[in-house]
Amino acid sequence: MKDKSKKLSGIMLDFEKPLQELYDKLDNLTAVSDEGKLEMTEEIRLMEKRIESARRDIYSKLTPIQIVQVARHMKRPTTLEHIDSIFTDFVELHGDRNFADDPALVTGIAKLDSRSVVVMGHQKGRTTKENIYRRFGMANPEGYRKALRVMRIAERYNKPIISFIDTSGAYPGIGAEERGQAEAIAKNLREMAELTVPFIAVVTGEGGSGGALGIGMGNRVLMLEFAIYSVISPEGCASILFRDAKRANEAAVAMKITAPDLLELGVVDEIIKEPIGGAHSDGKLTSHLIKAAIIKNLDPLLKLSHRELIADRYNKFRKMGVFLED
Amino acid sequence: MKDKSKKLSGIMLDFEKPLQELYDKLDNLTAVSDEGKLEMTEEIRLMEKRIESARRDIYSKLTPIQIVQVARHMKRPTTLEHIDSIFTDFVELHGDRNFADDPALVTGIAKLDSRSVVVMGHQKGRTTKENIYRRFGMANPEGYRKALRVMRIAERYNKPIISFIDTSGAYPGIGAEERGQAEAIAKNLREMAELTVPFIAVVTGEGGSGGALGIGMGNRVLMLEFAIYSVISPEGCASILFRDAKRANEAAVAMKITAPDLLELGVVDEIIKEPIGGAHSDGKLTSHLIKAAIIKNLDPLLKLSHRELIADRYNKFRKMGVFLED
Amino acid sequence: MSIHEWFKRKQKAKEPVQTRERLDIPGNLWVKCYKCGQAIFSRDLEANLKVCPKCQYHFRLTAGERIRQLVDEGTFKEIDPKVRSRDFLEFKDSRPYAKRIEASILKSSLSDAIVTGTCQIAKQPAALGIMDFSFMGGSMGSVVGEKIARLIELACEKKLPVIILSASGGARMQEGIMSLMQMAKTSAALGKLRETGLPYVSICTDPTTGGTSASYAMLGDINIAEPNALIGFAGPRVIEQTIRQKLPPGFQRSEYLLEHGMIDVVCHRKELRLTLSRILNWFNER
Amino acid sequence: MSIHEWFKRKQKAKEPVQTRERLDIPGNLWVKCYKCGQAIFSRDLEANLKVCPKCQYHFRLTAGERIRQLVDEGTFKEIDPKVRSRDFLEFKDSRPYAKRIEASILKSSLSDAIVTGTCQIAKQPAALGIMDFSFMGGSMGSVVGEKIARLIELACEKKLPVIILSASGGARMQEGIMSLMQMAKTSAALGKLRETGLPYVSICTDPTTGGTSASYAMLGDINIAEPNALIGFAGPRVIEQTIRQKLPPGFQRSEYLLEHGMIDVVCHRKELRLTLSRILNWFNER
Ligand SMILES: [Zn+2]
Ligand SMILES: [Zn+2]
Repeated sequence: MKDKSKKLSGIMLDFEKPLQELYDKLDNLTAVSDEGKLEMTEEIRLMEKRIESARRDIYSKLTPIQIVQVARHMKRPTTLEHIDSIFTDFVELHGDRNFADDPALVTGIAKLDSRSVVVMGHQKGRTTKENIYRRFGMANPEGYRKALRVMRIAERYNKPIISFIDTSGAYPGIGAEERGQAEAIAKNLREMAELTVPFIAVVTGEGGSGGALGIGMGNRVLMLEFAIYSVISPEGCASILFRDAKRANEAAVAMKITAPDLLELGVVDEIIKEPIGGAHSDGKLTSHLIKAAIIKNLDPLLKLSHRELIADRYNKFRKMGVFLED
Repeated sequence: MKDKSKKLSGIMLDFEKPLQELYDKLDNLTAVSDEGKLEMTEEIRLMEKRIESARRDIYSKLTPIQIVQVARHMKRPTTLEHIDSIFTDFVELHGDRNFADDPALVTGIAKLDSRSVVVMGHQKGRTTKENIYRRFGMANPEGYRKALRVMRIAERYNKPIISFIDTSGAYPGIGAEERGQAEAIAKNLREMAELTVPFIAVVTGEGGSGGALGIGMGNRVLMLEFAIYSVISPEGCASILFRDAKRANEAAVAMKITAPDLLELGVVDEIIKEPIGGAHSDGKLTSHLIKAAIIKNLDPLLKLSHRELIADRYNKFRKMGVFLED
Repeated sequence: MSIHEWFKRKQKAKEPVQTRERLDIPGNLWVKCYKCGQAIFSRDLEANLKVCPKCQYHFRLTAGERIRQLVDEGTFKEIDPKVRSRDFLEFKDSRPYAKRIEASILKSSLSDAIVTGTCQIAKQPAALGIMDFSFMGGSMGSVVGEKIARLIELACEKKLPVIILSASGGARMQEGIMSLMQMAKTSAALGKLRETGLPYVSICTDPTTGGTSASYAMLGDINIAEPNALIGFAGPRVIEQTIRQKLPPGFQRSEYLLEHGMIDVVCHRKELRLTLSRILNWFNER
Repeated sequence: MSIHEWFKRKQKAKEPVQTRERLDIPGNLWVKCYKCGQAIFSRDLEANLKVCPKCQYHFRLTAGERIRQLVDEGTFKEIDPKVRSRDFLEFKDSRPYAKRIEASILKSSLSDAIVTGTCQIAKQPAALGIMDFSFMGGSMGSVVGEKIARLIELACEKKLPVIILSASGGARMQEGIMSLMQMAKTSAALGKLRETGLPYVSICTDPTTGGTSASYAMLGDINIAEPNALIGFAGPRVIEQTIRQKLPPGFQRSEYLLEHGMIDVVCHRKELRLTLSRILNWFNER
C-alpha cells in the first residue's frame, strides 16, 4: 500500500492533488503500524475509505480537459496489457507483407474464452525508449495494412474481430505520407464496412482522428468511461480556431469528445465503467470490465448472417451526420 | 534504305555479319543510282531479295545461344511499342498503392479493337538512360504489386488481361528483397491462378525466371519465334553447373529454352512467327502478328464462364511436371 | 488534423480565394499568375481552362466551372441541393458555426462544399460529385458526407459509374466527431458501390488533404490528380513540427504521389475530359 | 536464380551437410557448433532439438527429425512415397542428372527433396509437407511440385489445414523450365485451398530461397520462420554482384524479414510445436 501510494503520487494529475494529502496521512499510519508501535488497522481502513471516496468524488466531476488527461495517463493500461488479461493463447502476428512490421499497432489471434478471435490495437509504450519504439502508438501505413491483412484472415476463417483504440492519431511523418497514410486508412474504412464477421471496437484511451477510425468501424463501438474520441486533439483544435493551444480546455468542451457526449451523438454504443479513480488505478479490473462488455455485445452479433453483419455496420455509419433539408 | 542498312549494321549480331557485305553492296548500288549516273532499280531489287534470302537462311538455322542474342536484341520491340501498335485508347495506370510506381513494369487499360482489356508488361529501355530508369526491365516488388492491382481491376470489371513478358528476371536488389520480391511474385502466382477473366501471356523477348512468371500465368501462353523462356539465364546456369559463364551456349542447349522446345514441353501453347530477320527487323509487323495471335486465342476464351476459366488455368499448370511413379 | 492546414492556409496563402474574387469582379480584366507572376488577360485564362499559359499553374475552380469544363452541355442534373449544414454542437470559435455557414452560403451561392448530380461526359452517363474549396475550404462535414453517400447510392441504383473531384482541407472541425464519421460513411458507400460492380474514379485537385484524402479521394479504381496539387493526410506544417525537419521538394504534390504509387495518372486539365471519357468508355464497353 | 546460391554454398560453406554426416556416424559423440564453436555432446544436441545450447544456433534437420519433433507419435502417414524425379531433359553438367538423382536417393534414403503426408499435431489433424535440404539442396523440381500439389488437393478433399516446412535453395535447374512451372503449380494449388476456406501455415527454415520462397513459402496465412534462417528471393551473391555493394548485417535473415513485414512469427524451435498447436486450435475452433 505504501508503494502503491508512492507510485501513484509520482504521476498524480493536477486535479488529483487533493488526494496527495490523504495518501501522505495513509503513509504515516502504515509506517506507524509497520513499526509495530500501534495497532492502526482500523484507522488505515478508514483512511483508505476516505481516499476511495475522495477519488470517486473527484472522478465524478471531471471536466473534459481533465478527462483528456486521464485518457492519456502514462499508467493507463495499454492494448497488450488488455490482451494479456482478456484473452488466452495469443499469438502476435507481425507485418504487412509489404514493407514493415509496425510496432505502434499490434495484431494477432487469440481465444476469448472458447471463441477464436482476431485482436488488434494501437500500442503505446510505458518508458520513453518503448514509446519511441512504439512511436507513441501513432501507426504508420504499415500498421493499418497489417490490421487489414489480419482482418482478412478473420473474415476468411469466420472469426470475430476485436480492436482496441488508443492513439493520438496516425503518425504524421515523411515516410508515412510517402507510403500512403491516407490510402491505407481509406482502404481500411472501405474494407471494414464490407467485413462479413462481427467486429467490436473499444476506445480504451485516446481516439485520435483518422488514426483511430482506421481500425474502428465496429458493429459495436464501446468506450471506456474516461476515454476520448475526436476529430482533432483539443490542442490542435484550439491552436487553429482560437489561435492558442492553451485554450484546449475550451476546445475539449466545444468538440464534445467524452464518452457521454459520444453516446448521445450515437457514435458510441456503450460506455464501459472504469474502476474508481480511472483505469490506471486498476488495470486488471478495467480489462475484466472490458471483457464482460465485449462478450455481452459480441454474442448477439454471432447470431447474425454475413449479410446482416454488413447491413448492420452499413446502417450504423450511414446514419451518422446531422444536417437540415427542406 | 541507305540509312536502314547503316542502322542495322551498327547493331549487327555476330552471326549476321555475312549480311554486312551484302548491305555494303546495296549501299553502293543505291549511291550510284542516287547520283543519277546509272539506272540501277533492277539491281537494287535483286540485291534486296538476296539480302532477304540470306537473312531468312541465317534465321532458319540459329543455335539456342544465337536465339538468346536475338531475344535480347537492343532493337527488339518493347512492350510499350507493342501496346502502341496493337491497342488503342491506352491509359497507363501507375503505382502499387503501397510504395512506388515501378517503371520496369507498365500496366494500363486499353482497347483491343472494340474489346476493353487490361495490358501489362516488362518495359526495357532503348537508351542507357532509359534503361537505368526502367531498370533494364527488371521489376521490383512494386511492379508485381501494381500488376496485381490492375489484374484485380480487370477481374472486377470482367475484362481480359494481356501480358507481355520481356525481362531477364526480377530485380535482385537490397530494396527489392526488403520489400518482399519473393512475396510479391508468390502472391501474383496464387492470385493469377484464381482470376475469373481470360488471360493471355505473350513471351516477347526474354522470359527470365520468376520475374517472367510473375505476370505469366495465362490461360494461353504464346511465344515469339525467337523469344526465350527459362528458369535461369544460360550464363547463370553455366557459371553454376559448369563453373564457367562462357559455356552459356551449352547451358542454352541443355536447358531447352527456345520456343519450339517449350512448345514441345507444353509450357507454351503457340509460337508466333517473327518477320524475316527477327522482330527487330520489323517491329510493326511483329506487333501485328502478335495481335492476330492474341485475338485468335482470346475469342474462344471469352465464351468460357468464370469457373471454366479458373479450371482451364488450373489444369494447364497442374499438369506441368515430368516424373516417375511406380 | 489537416483542417489545421486549411485554416492556416486561409490566413497565409490567400491566393486561390483572392483569385476567385478578382475574377468575379467585372472589369477586372487582368489576373496575375500566382506561380510565375505572368499577367494574363482574364478571358484568355478562362479560355485556357484557368491554366496559366506560361507556367501551366492550375488555378482552383468552382464547382460551376468544373461542370462547364467537364460535362456535356445541359446534361448536369443536380441532386440534393437543399441539404444544408446544421450547427448541432452549437460550436463557437471566433464566430458561431451557424454564422459561418450562413456567410459561406451567401458568398459562394452554394449550399455546402460539394455539388452532386448526374450527367453525361462525352455521351457517357455518370454520377458526379464536385467539391468546391471556396466553401469553408472544402471541409467535409455531415452535408458533404451525406451528399456523397446519396450520390453513390443513386449510382448503385441507376448503375452509374461514380466520379468525385475532391478539393478539401479535410474534416470540418465545427462538427466535431461527426465530421470524422463522414469518412466512415462515404467509404462504406464506396464499398457498396464496389460490391455492386460499379467503377469509381477519383480526381484529386488542389488541395486534397486530411479526412478527405483518407477516405473517398484515395479509393478510386483509378486515381487521377491535376498537376502539382497538394495531396496528403497530415498537413505539411504538422509534419514539420513532428519530425523537426524540412520537407523534401515537391513533397505531397501530385507528381510525388505518382512516383510513390498512389496516383494512376497526373492529368493536365486540358486532357482531363478526354482521359475521363476514355476511362468511362473502357468501363462501359465489354 | 538462387539455385545459384545452393551450389555455391555447397562448395564453400559445407557446414550443414557435414553436420548431418557427422551425426550419422555412430561413435561420433561430439559435434562442434558451426556458429559459436561450442563442442556439444551429440545426445545433448539431439535432446535440445538440435539447437546449440550456448548460442541457440539452429542446426538443419532432416525430414525424419522434423517429424519426430513436431508430430504426435505414430500419426504421420506418408503419401506418394514413390513419386521420383525423371531426367526428361537428359540434362548433363559435370554429371548426368539421372546419376545425381540416384546418388541422392541412396545417400539420403529419401525419394526426393520433400516428404508429404497427413498427421496430428497436439491431436489436431493436418496435411504436412517437409522439405529436406540434404536432398540436392532441397531443390524444387517436378517431384516437389507434384507432391505439394497432391498434398494440398488431399487437404481440400479431407478438409485439413496445410503446413509446409521449407528448406530449399530454389528451383532445380536440371529440370529447366519445368522447375519454374512448379512455382505456378504449387501456388495455384494454394489458391484452391484458400478458395476452399482451409488455412495454410508456412514455416521457413534455413535456407528458403529462390523459387521456393517466391511461391508456397511466402503464401502462408501465417508465415513462421526459425531464427536466423536465410530467406529471400535472389541469392546474396547475385545481389552483391548486381549492386556492387556490401549487404547490410542480418540481411535476408528471419529477424530482418520480420522487421520488414514478411514473417509473422520468428519461432524458436522449442516453441514451434506449441505455436503450431495454438494456431491449429485457433483455426479449428469457432
Ligand atoms: Zn504562371
Ligand atoms: Zn553455438
